[in-house]
Amino acid sequence: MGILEIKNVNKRFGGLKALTDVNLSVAENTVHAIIGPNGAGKSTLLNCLVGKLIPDTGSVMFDGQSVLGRTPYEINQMGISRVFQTPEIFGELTVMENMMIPCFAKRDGSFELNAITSIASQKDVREKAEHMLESMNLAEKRNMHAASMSRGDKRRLEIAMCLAQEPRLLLLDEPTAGMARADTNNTIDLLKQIKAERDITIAIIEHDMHVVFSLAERITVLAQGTPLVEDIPANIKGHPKVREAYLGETQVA
Amino acid sequence: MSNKFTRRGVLKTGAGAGAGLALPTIFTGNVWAAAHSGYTNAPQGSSVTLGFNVPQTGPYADEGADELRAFQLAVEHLNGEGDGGMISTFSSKTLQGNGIMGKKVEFVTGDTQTKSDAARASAKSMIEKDGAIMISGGSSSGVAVAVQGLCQEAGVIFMAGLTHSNDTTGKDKKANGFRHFFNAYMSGAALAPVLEKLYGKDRAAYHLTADYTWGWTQQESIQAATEAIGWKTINNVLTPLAQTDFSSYIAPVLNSGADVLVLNHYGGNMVNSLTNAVQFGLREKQVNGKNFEIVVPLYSELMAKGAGKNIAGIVGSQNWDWKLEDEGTKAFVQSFGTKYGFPPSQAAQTCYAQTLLYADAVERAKSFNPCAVAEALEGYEFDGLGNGKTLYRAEDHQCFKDVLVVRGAENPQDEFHLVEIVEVTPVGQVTYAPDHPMFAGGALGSCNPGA
Amino acid sequence: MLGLDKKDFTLLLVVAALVLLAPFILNPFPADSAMAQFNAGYPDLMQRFVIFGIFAIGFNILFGLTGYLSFGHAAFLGVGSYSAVWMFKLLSMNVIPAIILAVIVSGVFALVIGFVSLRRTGIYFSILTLAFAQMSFNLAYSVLTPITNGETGLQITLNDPRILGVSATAEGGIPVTNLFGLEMRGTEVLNIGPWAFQFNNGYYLCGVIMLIAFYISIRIFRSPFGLMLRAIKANKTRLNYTGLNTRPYALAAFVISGMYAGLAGGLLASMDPLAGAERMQWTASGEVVLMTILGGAGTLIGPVVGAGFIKYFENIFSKINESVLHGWFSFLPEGMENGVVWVTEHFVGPGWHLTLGLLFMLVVTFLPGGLVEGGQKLAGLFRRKSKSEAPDGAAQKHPAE
Amino acid sequence: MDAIILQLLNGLDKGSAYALIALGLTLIFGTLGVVNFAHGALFMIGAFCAVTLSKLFNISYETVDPTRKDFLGNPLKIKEPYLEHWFGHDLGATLIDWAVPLAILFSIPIMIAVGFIMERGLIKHFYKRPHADQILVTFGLAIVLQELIKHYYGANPLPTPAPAALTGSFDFGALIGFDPNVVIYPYWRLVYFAFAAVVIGAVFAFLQFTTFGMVVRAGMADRETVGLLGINIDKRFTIMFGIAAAVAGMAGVMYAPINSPNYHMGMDFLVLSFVVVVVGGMGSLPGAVAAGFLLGILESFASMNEIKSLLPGIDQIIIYLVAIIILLTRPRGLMGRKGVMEE
Repeated sequence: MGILEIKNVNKRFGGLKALTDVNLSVAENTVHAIIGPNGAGKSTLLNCLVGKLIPDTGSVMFDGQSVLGRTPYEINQMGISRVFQTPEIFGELTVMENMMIPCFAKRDGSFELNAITSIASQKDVREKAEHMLESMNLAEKRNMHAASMSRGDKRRLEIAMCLAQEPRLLLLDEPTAGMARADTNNTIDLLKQIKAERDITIAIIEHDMHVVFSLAERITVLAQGTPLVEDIPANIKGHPKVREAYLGETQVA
Repeated sequence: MSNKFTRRGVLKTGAGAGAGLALPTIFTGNVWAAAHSGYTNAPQGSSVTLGFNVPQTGPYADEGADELRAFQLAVEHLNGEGDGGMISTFSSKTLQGNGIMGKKVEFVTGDTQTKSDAARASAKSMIEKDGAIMISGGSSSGVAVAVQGLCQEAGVIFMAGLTHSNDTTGKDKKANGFRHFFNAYMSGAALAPVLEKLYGKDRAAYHLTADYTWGWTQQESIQAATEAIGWKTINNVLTPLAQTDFSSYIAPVLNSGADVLVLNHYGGNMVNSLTNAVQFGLREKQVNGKNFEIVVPLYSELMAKGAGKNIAGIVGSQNWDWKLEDEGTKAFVQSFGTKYGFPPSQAAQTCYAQTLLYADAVERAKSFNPCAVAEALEGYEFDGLGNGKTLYRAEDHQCFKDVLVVRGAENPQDEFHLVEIVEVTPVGQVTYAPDHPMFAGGALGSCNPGA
Repeated sequence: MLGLDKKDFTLLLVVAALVLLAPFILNPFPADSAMAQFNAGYPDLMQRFVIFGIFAIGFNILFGLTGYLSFGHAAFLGVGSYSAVWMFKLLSMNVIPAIILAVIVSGVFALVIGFVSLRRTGIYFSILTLAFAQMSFNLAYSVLTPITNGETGLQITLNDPRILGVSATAEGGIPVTNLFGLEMRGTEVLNIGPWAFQFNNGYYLCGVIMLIAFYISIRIFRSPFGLMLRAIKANKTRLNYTGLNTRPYALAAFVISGMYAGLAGGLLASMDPLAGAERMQWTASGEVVLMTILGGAGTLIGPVVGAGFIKYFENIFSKINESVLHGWFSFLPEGMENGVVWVTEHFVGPGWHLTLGLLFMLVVTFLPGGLVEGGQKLAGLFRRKSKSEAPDGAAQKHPAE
Repeated sequence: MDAIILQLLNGLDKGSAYALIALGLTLIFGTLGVVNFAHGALFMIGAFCAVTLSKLFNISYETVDPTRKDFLGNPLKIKEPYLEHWFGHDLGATLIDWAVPLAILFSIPIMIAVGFIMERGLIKHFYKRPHADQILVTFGLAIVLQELIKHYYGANPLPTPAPAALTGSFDFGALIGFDPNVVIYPYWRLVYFAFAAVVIGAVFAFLQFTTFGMVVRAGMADRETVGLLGINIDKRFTIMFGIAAAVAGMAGVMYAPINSPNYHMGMDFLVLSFVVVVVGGMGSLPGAVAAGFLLGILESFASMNEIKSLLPGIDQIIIYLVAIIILLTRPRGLMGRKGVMEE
């Protein structure tokens, strides 16, 4: 029984079948990659997991509880954090402020009208945020506006913000898209380090095979909205079905 | 909070105080009162300041501009400049062209924006900052009642400009406030006999009424007056003030069995509702075997201009018209027309008359003290200001004088002859008892000198 | 100090000094000089400066921090005014209960409207608030006249059934608003040479309340709650994926700013016990939007500056008439005098709207971010010139300052 | 039944005015992403184009008639328009009479020019600025424009009648079997409705069937992509602004005989047109038109006595009430696209 169980999920947009009978199980404390050509339904699947979309049929269970019908923030409270393809950070705020927001947020997401105490006086929150920034090598940039950072830094900040919530499942949506090779390698190292340091399940959607094969413990190949193969990386590499699906799309590294 | 003058100001003040130019003096008391004179804003030195509070922005800006012209003219005449206008025809001969009690008349102006809030702010600044001892002007009853209340509190005299609601001298009357303009009740009383003569006793009226206090009192008055001559009232429909297109209110009129449409609207509302009614061809229709007629109880020259040809043949009432033949009117029209190139509106006349009446009352009371001035105005009878013999009734501070019934001209010789006078209704017909139910509910209170 | 960092505390001190010394600062010209026209140091206008300052500070907590643009905030101001006047009519002429009721009623009103309107974002939210406010205004002007006294505005009359206090004074006048006996209209006048400085009780009450309101707003800006609000403006999606429902935060900000508006409305009524319906019209809501943007949305002091700016124009420029202009320019030869007066006339008196419109355009075009940011840029420019070697300190902006 | 038909007619007519104004507004929203508070002012300038042309046609020379007196007792000056002098009395009078319809031709170049100047001179600097700044600058512009009009034309409404041939009313009821005089409708309002239908149809056809329109629609959907294709979308957007201004202006010209134009009529329509656009859904042209008609018709029905006696004051709030209900039940108005002006 995996921490994330996707059963018979179907989703259509008008006449277009985006997902057909998707069954997928992500085991706890593994790195699980979902790959597939453009339009295979990777992002649709991810959106179904986090409450942005609701599947037409099927079930999505996280740790034995259904996520369907819940809002994104409720699903996040269950322990699922998401990193977006284009980093979603608070661009107008400083890096430090960005980092403090998940540190302030209560695990149960409860509303808190903390309007009179000053941020400066919140020692433990600041320390936690500071610690997170340091571990991500962002400490010197703490007073920069987040929007003015490089894409790699933004990505690191976003991952740090997700980790600060100590999620049980981290969803990564093409975390290296549009990155230079050096940045990509840094991100791979970062994710490896994260995995080594804590008990966490990572589900990653990725285009870049280099990333996938560096990180994943299991890989699911999605094509035309349905899972084609699921196996360990070594078996995926030479799989004929995968080659077929990718033909002319991307070179398998 | 801060403006570009602040920093410079501190330096100047500091320099002035540091040099010890004069000993500081401190007066304590009400905002407006100088403790030693016994009343608010007692004129110091050789001049006296009046405050003219008129709409300068918004839909009534043209009316406000005309009021301001009249005020300026009145101030000139009081100060002995120009041809003297109605001072020479005024029955009281106290005004000598040497200002008021020998003090030169100065004035300040402000913008009411035709909003009660803004009007009060503007009047307050005249009283608090400029030391105005009398406030006049305005172009709506809401503003008049609001400013009248303020003047009562502050202890200055309010000489109302254009305000037609019964409430100004009815339930909202104040001891410090005076109205020269006629009111909704008088419109009804003056119109009814003329309507009977023109359209007969057997008529069915449909009312469209602006949905706010003035509209309601106007409708109530005209309904009472027309029902007294035997008319039936088919319906009274309230229309939102912000309405610009009245088609959906006018369309059902024809089929209602009514043969008269009464438009209890003013300003832009009236221009639009009348234009729409004429567009619908109401005036060419026959209902119950009679010509369909439209009545607009309160008329003004500016509205007539705005409605253009649509007003031809439509009956209404006015406080005054420049085509009257009395000496006061002639003198005023001559004076105003020579200076500005066109004849004055009724709003201008009422503001001019109010200024002269105030000045005269001060002269007669021999004091600027508002209580003395009020006493001089109460029960005062005068003539020569354009409306014939007039009484400022003591009980409610309302002027009683003849009222005009007018009609839109079919073929005006020029843009100044858009309306023609049908009848001058004598004052006796429009007089009512001070405790008339339409005016009941308020009290003048006692005069407040402010100190 | 007071839980503020040094910079904020200095700002608070400066504002406090400006408020307390306003009767001097706003009255720089001797009463008998031609420039006296520009003096703004009389009680009514000073009261308006601080009251509309409060209104704009509150609006800024919503708009400046969360980015939710409400086009209906005047409704809360109006509701506050009506509540206060009713309190004067029914309970007592003391301003304290009136102000408290104004804040509570407008808070409840804001809770209801905010709860519904915040179901949508962006322009849809703006139009929802606009619709609620316009409905309130239209009803207050017509159908609700028994409660609001419609066009004329709700006033105090001689026959109000006041429970604590008298309906009319011994002299037959209407009692005046007071703070435990201290009359709000009471003014001390200090004459120094040709200057007359007016110290008004009501102004100082409003001023002190404004300082408290300003202080609270600084605390909110610097609090975790304020950070959440700024996060809403910066990126709602990320906040959602951080497990937070943004609506309670936005609603709290909406209610707080509604209460600020109610406080402003209650104070307006306390200074001058009249509540006019047009206080609730969309143009009044638009005015506070303009004040905030003009001064600088999201900055602490900007909204107050914007409020002062607009109120100054409304009250000072509208009063400059032709004869005043002739007075100013009488030193010129007659032909030139008439020419100058003719040109100037278009921008003052009846033309004050034109000047205001032009200023809006100029400020927003050349000082993006409003007057405060413009001021900071100018100051930065000045500083750079004076010590060109020094590191550029002005560009390092304090967040949300 | 007759009352309902009557109000339906009224509603269609009001709706066509709302739809015309909202159409231009939503074009600017949709193409340029600009919140244009000066759009009402464009409508107002259009109406004043009609006033201006009628004034131009009435420019007169004066002859003195010593037998009659003016109000000061001086000899009366009789004015005769030059047009009547030049073209003979009949043709001249007809031209003057038809000033409003002719003003359509007069207004199109003026409005397009105004639109171009506005867009090139001011609005284009604000594309990348926050909506708040756009509101402030366009609101300032609206004030300036209306104050300029006030300065030259005064604050009072100016009567601008329709041609005599199109005044009076049409007995619509008799046509469909009611008694005469039951369902009558003014000719000019029928003209207005037809005119609105033509203009709306033309704008849609233009966007649907021309290459230019296609590019603009693509630009509305995704500006960046179209820009990447190497198409100069900015130039086309300028032209769209001109078209939007012309549509607003023509709506104003034709509206002049219905309500005498005054300088603040633009502000009166501003809030309403925003409500219409938002109820229709941001960035949706059919939505704006549908919402215009919907609100016009509902407003007309709300003013019926039968409904008013049931719900007093309903006509004061109906538009806002409907807006609230629609926005709460349909998140993006009737036909709004996702993500447009939601932040």
